Amino acid sequence: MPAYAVRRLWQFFPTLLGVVLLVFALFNWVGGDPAYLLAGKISNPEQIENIRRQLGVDQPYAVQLWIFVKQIAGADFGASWATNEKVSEIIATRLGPSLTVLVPLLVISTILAMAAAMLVTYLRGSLTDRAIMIGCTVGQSVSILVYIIVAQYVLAYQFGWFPVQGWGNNLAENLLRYSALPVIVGVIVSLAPDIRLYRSFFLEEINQDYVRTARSKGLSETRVMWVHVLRNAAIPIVTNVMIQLPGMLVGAFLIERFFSIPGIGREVILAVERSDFPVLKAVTIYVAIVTMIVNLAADLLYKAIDPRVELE
Amino acid sequence: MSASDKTDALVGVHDLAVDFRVDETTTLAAVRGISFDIPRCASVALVGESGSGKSATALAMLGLLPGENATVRPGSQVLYAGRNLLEITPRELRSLRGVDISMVFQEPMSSLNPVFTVGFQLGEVLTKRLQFSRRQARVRALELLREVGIPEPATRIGAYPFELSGGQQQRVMIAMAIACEPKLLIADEPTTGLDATVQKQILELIAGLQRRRQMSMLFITHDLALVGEIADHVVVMRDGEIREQGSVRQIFEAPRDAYTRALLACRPPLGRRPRRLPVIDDFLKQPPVSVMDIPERSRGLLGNEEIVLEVRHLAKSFYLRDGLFRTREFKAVKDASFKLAKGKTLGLVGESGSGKTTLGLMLVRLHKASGGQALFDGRDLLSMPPETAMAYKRRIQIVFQNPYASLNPRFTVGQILIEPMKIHAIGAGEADRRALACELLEKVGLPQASFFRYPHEFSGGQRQRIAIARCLTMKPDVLICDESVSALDVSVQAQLLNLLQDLQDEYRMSFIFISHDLAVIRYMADQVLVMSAGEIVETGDSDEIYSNPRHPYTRKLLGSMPQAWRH
Amino acid sequence: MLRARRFAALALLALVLPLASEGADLDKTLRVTFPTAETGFDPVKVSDVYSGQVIDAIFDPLLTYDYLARPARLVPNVAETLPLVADDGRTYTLKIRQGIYFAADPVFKGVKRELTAGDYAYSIKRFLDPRNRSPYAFLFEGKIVGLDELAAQAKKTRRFDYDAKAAGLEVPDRYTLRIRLRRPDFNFSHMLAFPLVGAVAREAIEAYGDDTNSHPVGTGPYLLKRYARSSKIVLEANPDYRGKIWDFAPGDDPLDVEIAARMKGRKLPAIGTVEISVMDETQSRWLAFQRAETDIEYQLVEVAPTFMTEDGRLRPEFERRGIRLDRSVDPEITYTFFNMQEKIGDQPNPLAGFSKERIALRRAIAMAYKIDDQIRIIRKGQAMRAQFPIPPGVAGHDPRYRSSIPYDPQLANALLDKFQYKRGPDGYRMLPGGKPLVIRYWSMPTERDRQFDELFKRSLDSIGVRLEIHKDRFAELNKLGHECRLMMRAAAWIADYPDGDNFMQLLYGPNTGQTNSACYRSPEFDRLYENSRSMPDSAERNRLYRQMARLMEVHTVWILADSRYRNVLLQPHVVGYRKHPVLFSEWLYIDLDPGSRK
Amino acid sequence: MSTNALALPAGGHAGSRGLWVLAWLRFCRDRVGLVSLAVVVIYFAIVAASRIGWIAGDWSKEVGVSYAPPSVMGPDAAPAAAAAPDATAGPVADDTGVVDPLAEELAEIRNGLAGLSDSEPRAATLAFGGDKWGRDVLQKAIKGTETSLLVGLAAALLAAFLGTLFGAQAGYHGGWVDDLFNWFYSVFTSIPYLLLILAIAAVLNQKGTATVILILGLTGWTGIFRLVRAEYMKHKVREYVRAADVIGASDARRMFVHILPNVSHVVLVQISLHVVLFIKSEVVLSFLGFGVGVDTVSWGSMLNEAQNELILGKWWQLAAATAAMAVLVTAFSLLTDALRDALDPRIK
Repeated sequence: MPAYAVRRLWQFFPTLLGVVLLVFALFNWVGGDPAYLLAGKISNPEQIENIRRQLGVDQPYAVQLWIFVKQIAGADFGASWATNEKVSEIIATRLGPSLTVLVPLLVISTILAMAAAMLVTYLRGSLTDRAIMIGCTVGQSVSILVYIIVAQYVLAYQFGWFPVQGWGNNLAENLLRYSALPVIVGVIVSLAPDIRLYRSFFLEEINQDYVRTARSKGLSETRVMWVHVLRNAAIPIVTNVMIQLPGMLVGAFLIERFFSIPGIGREVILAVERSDFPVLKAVTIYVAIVTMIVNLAADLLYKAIDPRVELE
Repeated sequence: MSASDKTDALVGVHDLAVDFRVDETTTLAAVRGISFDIPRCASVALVGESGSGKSATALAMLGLLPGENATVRPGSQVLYAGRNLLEITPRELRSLRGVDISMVFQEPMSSLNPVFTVGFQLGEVLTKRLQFSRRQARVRALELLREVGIPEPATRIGAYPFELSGGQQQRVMIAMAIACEPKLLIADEPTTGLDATVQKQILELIAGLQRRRQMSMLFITHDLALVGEIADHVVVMRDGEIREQGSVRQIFEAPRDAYTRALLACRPPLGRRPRRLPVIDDFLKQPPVSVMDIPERSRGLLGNEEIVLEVRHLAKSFYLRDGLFRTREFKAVKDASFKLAKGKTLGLVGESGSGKTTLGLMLVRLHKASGGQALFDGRDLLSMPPETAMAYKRRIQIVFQNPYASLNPRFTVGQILIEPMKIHAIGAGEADRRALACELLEKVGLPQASFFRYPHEFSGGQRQRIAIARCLTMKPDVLICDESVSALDVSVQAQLLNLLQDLQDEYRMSFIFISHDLAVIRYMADQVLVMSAGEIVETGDSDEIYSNPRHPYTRKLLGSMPQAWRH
Repeated sequence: MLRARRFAALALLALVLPLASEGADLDKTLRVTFPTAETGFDPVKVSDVYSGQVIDAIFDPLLTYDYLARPARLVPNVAETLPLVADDGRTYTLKIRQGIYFAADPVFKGVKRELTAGDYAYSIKRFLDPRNRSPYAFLFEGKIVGLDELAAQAKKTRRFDYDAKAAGLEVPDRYTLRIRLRRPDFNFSHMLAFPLVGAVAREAIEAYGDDTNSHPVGTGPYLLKRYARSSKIVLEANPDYRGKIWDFAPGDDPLDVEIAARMKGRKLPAIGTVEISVMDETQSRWLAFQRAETDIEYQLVEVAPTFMTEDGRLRPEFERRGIRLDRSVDPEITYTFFNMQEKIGDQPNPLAGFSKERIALRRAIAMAYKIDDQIRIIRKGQAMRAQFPIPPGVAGHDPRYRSSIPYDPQLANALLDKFQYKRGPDGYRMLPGGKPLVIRYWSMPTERDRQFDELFKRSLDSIGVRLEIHKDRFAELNKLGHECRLMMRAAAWIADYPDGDNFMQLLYGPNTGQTNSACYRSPEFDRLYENSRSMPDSAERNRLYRQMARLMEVHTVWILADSRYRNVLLQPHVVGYRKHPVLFSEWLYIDLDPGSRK
Repeated sequence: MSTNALALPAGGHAGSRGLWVLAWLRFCRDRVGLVSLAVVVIYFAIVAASRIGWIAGDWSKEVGVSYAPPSVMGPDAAPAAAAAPDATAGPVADDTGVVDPLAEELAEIRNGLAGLSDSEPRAATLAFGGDKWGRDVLQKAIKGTETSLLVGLAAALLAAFLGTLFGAQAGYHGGWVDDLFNWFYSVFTSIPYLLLILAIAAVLNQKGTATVILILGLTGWTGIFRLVRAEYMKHKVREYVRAADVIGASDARRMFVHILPNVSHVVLVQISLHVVLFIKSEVVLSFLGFGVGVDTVSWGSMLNEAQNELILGKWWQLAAATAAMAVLVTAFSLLTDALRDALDPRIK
């Protein structure tokens, strides 16, 4: 097992190199010239030149790439061009709010989806199975934008069950009051696809021979489902959940913008609007590294759960 | 023992009928109303070819038929201890399963839950069904594992199923089945996927257990040879009906039903080698022909035949990654040398893992040889550059084992046959090629209309015929048959072997016949190579090897052949 | 002077005695919002108006504006009197009041730091330090004697020498500052009233180095209590603030009179805590205000019809809830400029030049522009049509002036026909020579700009002129604008200081490549502008401004569009609020009456 | 001397029934599948009609007053007046002494025109209401259907093409080819999907439908790549491919003539899956300002405009776009399920 982990880590670096090159190409080479963004209303060419020198964008590309690589190595991405706040600080402070919403969202939607998927598998072929599946499809077909707008307008404003938006300064308040509605909207949106996916995992297992063996041993149907089938289906489910996490960090930007949650997603959109490349580059690199680590962890977890997988 | 009265039979099956729903409109009657009894502490063999309904019968008895698309017709009865198992509540049926009646299945490799240890799955039966404490269950489990012949049970109990061999997994299944001292053990083709030697040990184990524990047993198989050693009573089934049932002696010595006789005859007999194997139809038409009066065919080499292919020191080793950088070398074929005479058949026999298939695949360049030469027309086939190899490719072909995977499902039979012609520019134009293809279909015994059909519309036997036709389009000098008949029913096997023999006689093709089935090898091969762990341990004329084998491994192999019935 | 220890006002401990400066009641919390995140609070590093609001509350410029006087009138702030302007507008001398201290900060190590004239000299120098790359460097660039030389020196040595003396920035004694200008400039006092020109303490700037954006230390009414970047900013009354009394003379507007009556004599700042939360989406801000989660809200253009009537009054259902409206016109103009240069990049510019048919084309486009749709639909009726390049509330504005370019698509079509802009087979007009006519219009990929794109497309379609829309990011558009490579683009300009010159310089020839985005070089116009520049605000200068405006219309350099109304909604308990045309924020001058809170 | 011909399987009739035909027969028995297929076909018909211009051709014409409510709700209380030409047509007296070069031409034209106004009357209400410019929301929804569906389809085909091509090469050849594509895949999937879209959109800054298709297609191929690669690895070792090798078929022939038909059903299911995914991504892209150009309309641009209209009480544009999209996406998803069940009925 350690041999596998070492080899996978060893594959880490070419991927990281690939990401760095792609990001550098996108932003430094094609991204255009930020100097005019910071030049303000009235600025003469000489001032523009000064800004370009300060930002280092007037250096030849090779030098800029070298600076970028050093930044990654030292995990110090300099300062944001717009607010010259330390980029590493930006990411550190925004990670908390993002996770405060994402972790409960992932946990709740996974548990609900697994329960629903097992129910549907147990009743497969019945009317309820059909109804739930069609319900999920319809649920999935409405854009997340509509869910957010309507949820905020109806649940927060008209019924007043939740604050319209906002973010407190202590975890308890944030978790219970402010991220309640965002989590609900997030769960509604992610429930449908998860149920369909987990249902296919369960169906895959229910037709295996060992289920027939378990039944031939006279075990009750519930034990067959909860012990034998669930244990096997849990493997793809767990790895699937883990793989979703990094993507969600940025993906939840719509929820963060509408509910004013100072998370990573919202910061990314702000950086795009302000063409704040250091922040965009840093977030991309950090999230890429997190994704790679999570993928490796998912693989190792897969091995831990499923003895069959011979990590050659 | 005719249909005895209801009282002393352990289980009485009366008018059992099972229908399978293929799709909304059509259903298939798998079992068409059969009745037989399973007496106490006696073993009954349920014999039939694939599609005869034998497995469906067993699954119906325990209510394990797949729920959605299988229905038991009303009026069917499975009487056990005065109750009809088909009508009792699911809870009551569940209480019987595993305790009164338990079952062992055909596919050992997939019948155990891959993510739980052997100990857990074995212990589960004891704790859940007999309310053993965890500690008692563990002790009992160790005893059971020792009883079914698992080496060092203490270490093996914590192992996962994939860490055991097929035979060992089947032993665990048996241990689980007998854990609660069942009255009836149903064994659904328990040894089919296993090697002959392992098969023999499992059969002896089951027979021993049945005698010692005074259990009754329902043994389901398609191989009549096994029945002779294990069953007291035999029930022969075909297309969902019972053709004949009786004591094992009566069935083997005085079979009344024509189909039973045909089944007995299709297996290549040990004593004789008839010119052509009798097929089912020979028995069904009147008057039934007796196997004895078919003239014999002589095998063996005279020593002066023209050599088509000479293989010298052929070797193949695979490199498996072991740890970070070390790689382990696994020698699949160590040092194989042999000569193949024109128009003759070279038999290659050995257990799985002996390297016989790898050897065959190397000759058609599907595996790159690690060493040695294969001289064909004076040129070394293996070291030839691809372009020149093209010309030689058409002269040496192969027929694979699995009929369902060797034909491209998306091609019509016509396209399958024309493809090689296109590649090697055989035949002038489209029409010419079609004619050639139809002629070949005739040759292998398929109607011309098959040209437009798709592989999924044919049976296993017919698909192998198409595969053979595909090889014939290129008129090969050498045809390698890699277990080509192993996956077929005995009756279909006979037809294929006759076809191959006819083709050899007509085209003077040389065969390399690879199989683990000693009876088939004995029938087909002129010369036999016995392989074990990558080495050729013995070569010689087929008759001579079977009569007095020299190498101990050959002797052990021959010993494990099931003796159908000694008169 | 007893050192007032500051107690953090824990909401739970009701009995805490607020020993803060007598005026501020820490329990009064004003909750406001920003529609987009702030950038920082270092006066020289910031250009967005939202960061400016916080800087306005933390720092003290030398002068400021009277809260109620319209148009805006300068009054002394930290200076004892308005500056003594000598030798024809070239020398400005000010005396600073004594006893004004910076807010307590660990940098001063417990010692009270008094504000001196040197602080202002240092603060002004910082604008030209290349390391700060200050967006507002233009306020002082090329104006103060000796300062530009210091800046050039700093560029070479990569370090600005703050100890070096600039001839134009004299500190004769601890509390006197004398500024010498290179050219006469009567508007320079406005520079000293600009909120970003507040005094900073050198020790604090040098101590916080790169992080000055999040550690502002000023002498103003508030200090930064808590700061969660781009999310929440909490300001608290500065205990060391010198304190102010509300006594402004109301004009004849009844609203002003009522405000003066209620607020006269109150100690300022009256509000103890200002809580600013950043909310990106309009719906979030509007719903938060309706549920009284925020006290003041003015960035609600898209949803204006829900609380405004057609004729600009608050809808009755909101008045019943005690919500009040403060409506004023922003000192800004929005316009669309035509590129006047013969060539854009290497391609000929169909809109350029002063020949009759080129002016006719520009005039036709100007007449076809659906200005009413812009006001009624995009601005939701919350804007006033701009007739004159200088908006109301700014010195030099002429309320009676009417633009000579009407909205008349029919007349525009006839004009184009007259000048041989014939229609091609697809209904779109061609250049007189028969070559295709394509007007390229540039805008940003935002939802707001998309509405303008649609409006322009429909306007030009009505006279058969083919419009091609190009999208690009804000930075790129600025760059292309500076290089005169944008053929046509919508722009806006808000007063930096309330004087007409700040607007007329947009058309001044030499400003091409900077603010003159139309790249309009008309010798006649430039001559008029240079004369006006050396005059203080007077009737004579206004006549020059009218001539310049008419000249611009005749050459049709711009399509002058509108000035937006600023509708500020106030919760019932907010008192004394009156939007000021130039001041960034009004938090210092208002109060919360708990009694009338719903 | 051939052995006797064996009887053909029961029910063998003249026309041969390939796997695709069999799949179609299985599909026809799935009622939900048929209904969703019908809905999708109707949508494609609408798209074709609107493409040719039969319907929703003049969606951009302003037919109603601004925010005209749906007819069922009756006209607005005070419909806003349409823009009329300025009353102050005519030269303006001033003391600036500046002469207008076009003075005579304008005077000439002015007395020629009777000053008639030509804007047609605007409807107070429309079938399903109007947007802020008074354009018919129903026609916009139809035109939006055309754009969104075409964007979804084109991007899905592009992604499928790339995914299949890369997947085939990687899965079939293995070795360093596989490693190269896997490296390319891991680089693309390490960057979160949204950030990738934003980065590419931010740099490919000329807008328009083609850009949206490019952005979605260039980032969406990874999902299909992974599946096709797995299928190719599975099929490469199947006996029918080995048989093809033995009879001398070249690598390319084996890859695209032999294996591809057996993998095509996976690609087909993936394409319909990605059409749905890209239709929803287009909405997000429009929200970020990288949607379709101004002269076209898509569900994304409609939803974006409608974003703030809900507060104004103008709910119909939001409802129209959401409904149209919901019906199509649901139908497409159910169709995908039915297709998958029909094509490989393993997990019934």
